[in-house]
Amino acid sequence: MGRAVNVLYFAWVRQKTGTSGETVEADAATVRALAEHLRARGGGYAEAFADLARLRAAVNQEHVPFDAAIAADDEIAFFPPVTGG
Amino acid sequence: MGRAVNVLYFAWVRQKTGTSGETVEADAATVRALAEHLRARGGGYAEAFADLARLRAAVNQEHVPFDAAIAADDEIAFFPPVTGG
Amino acid sequence: MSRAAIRIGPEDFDPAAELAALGSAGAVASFTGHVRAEPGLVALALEHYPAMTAREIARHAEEAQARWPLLALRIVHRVGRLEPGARIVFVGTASRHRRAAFEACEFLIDYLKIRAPFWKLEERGDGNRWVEAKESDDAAAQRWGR
Amino acid sequence: MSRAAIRIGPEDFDPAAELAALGSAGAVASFTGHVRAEPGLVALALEHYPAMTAREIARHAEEAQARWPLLALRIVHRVGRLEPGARIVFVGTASRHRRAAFEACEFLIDYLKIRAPFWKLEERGDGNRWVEAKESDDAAAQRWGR
Repeated sequence: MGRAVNVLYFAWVRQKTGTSGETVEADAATVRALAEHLRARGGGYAEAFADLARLRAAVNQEHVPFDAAIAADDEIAFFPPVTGG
Repeated sequence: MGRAVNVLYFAWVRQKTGTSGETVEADAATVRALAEHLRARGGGYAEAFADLARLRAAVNQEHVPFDAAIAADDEIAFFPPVTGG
Repeated sequence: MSRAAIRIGPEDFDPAAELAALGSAGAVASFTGHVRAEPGLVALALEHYPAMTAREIARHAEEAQARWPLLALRIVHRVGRLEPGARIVFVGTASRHRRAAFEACEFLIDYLKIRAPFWKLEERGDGNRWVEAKESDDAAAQRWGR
Repeated sequence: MSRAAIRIGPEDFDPAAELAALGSAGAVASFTGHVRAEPGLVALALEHYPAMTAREIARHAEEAQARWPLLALRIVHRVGRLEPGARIVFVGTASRHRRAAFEACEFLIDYLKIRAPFWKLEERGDGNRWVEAKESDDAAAQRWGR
């Protein structure tokens, strides 16, 4: 069984996935594993997650490295480096 | 013959001399000599100029040391150290 | 703890009202940012991560209040589509001492302009382009020892 | 050379109008100072040396314009009798870059608060007293390498 997490996308990541957020069921223990799961969907997801070096992630609104662990019901966000206001 | 200079007083120096400004004829080649001339008048002037270390001076709106030379028609100001606005 | 007011949203703001709300206790420093006019720039669209901006900005406001003796602080940041010249951000700080007011104001605007989870899409005559993060900003952020 | 506006006099001012006059080209930093409330203080009477303040403030405004890429700057300083809470000084600077705006603003307010030829008479319940110059101010002034 996978775990259900809430995934958010911002900026060009959102444009490529075509959605600002969704609930994802995946057997992923880390942010990286979740990103790879999403990339494997192909299409815009493959483009969005093609190069993780271009992405940043947050778990429950805190910046984290891609090796960070994730748990059910976490809010996981993927976005380009922030550019500030 | 003395030279006529325009003398201005500010803050407590003005209060002690009792005037904000006056034309002074004095045989004074420096700011210090002028201050000593004024002190010699006695009364409030003696009080105002009792301790030159407590005073600052400007000639033609520029801060100067007491050894600065003065010339006829100069504007010479005596005041306590500025406290800013 | 001093008074802090934080607003993030598409609405414009009135710098005069913000300044007035900072009181008259001594020193009030403020920063108002506008969208800079640049050749070909039609508008800037600001996107943010609302839950994260709310949390991070509140945390930085608390840090500013801990580091400097502030009497009040106000932060306003707009999001959405903004044309050149439009107000985009306001940071105001009040203290009894001017250095504290200035430093806290700069600390907060540096955070907002560099590290806050905002993304900017430039709308240009020849298409749209996401603004990329700048190296030079890191130096400014490091000033605050983070 | 950028636009500079300087006013020294007893009249109150409107920070909103001052801010607005600084334009919307990017970064606007401002400082508004008020007479601080202190126990027993009834009012502050500010005296100045008008010819010298005019000359020195203009010179410092020019220096700020030479040191930082400013688009506009505004200085207002009141003199005369002011009660606690009253506005006493405004410095506003506009630049395309926030650091320049902040530094120029701090440079000018440091000059005004420390070196400008103003003298303050404190009116207290038990009499009047001239404020003495402070040592600590010298350190702030030295920051600007003068």
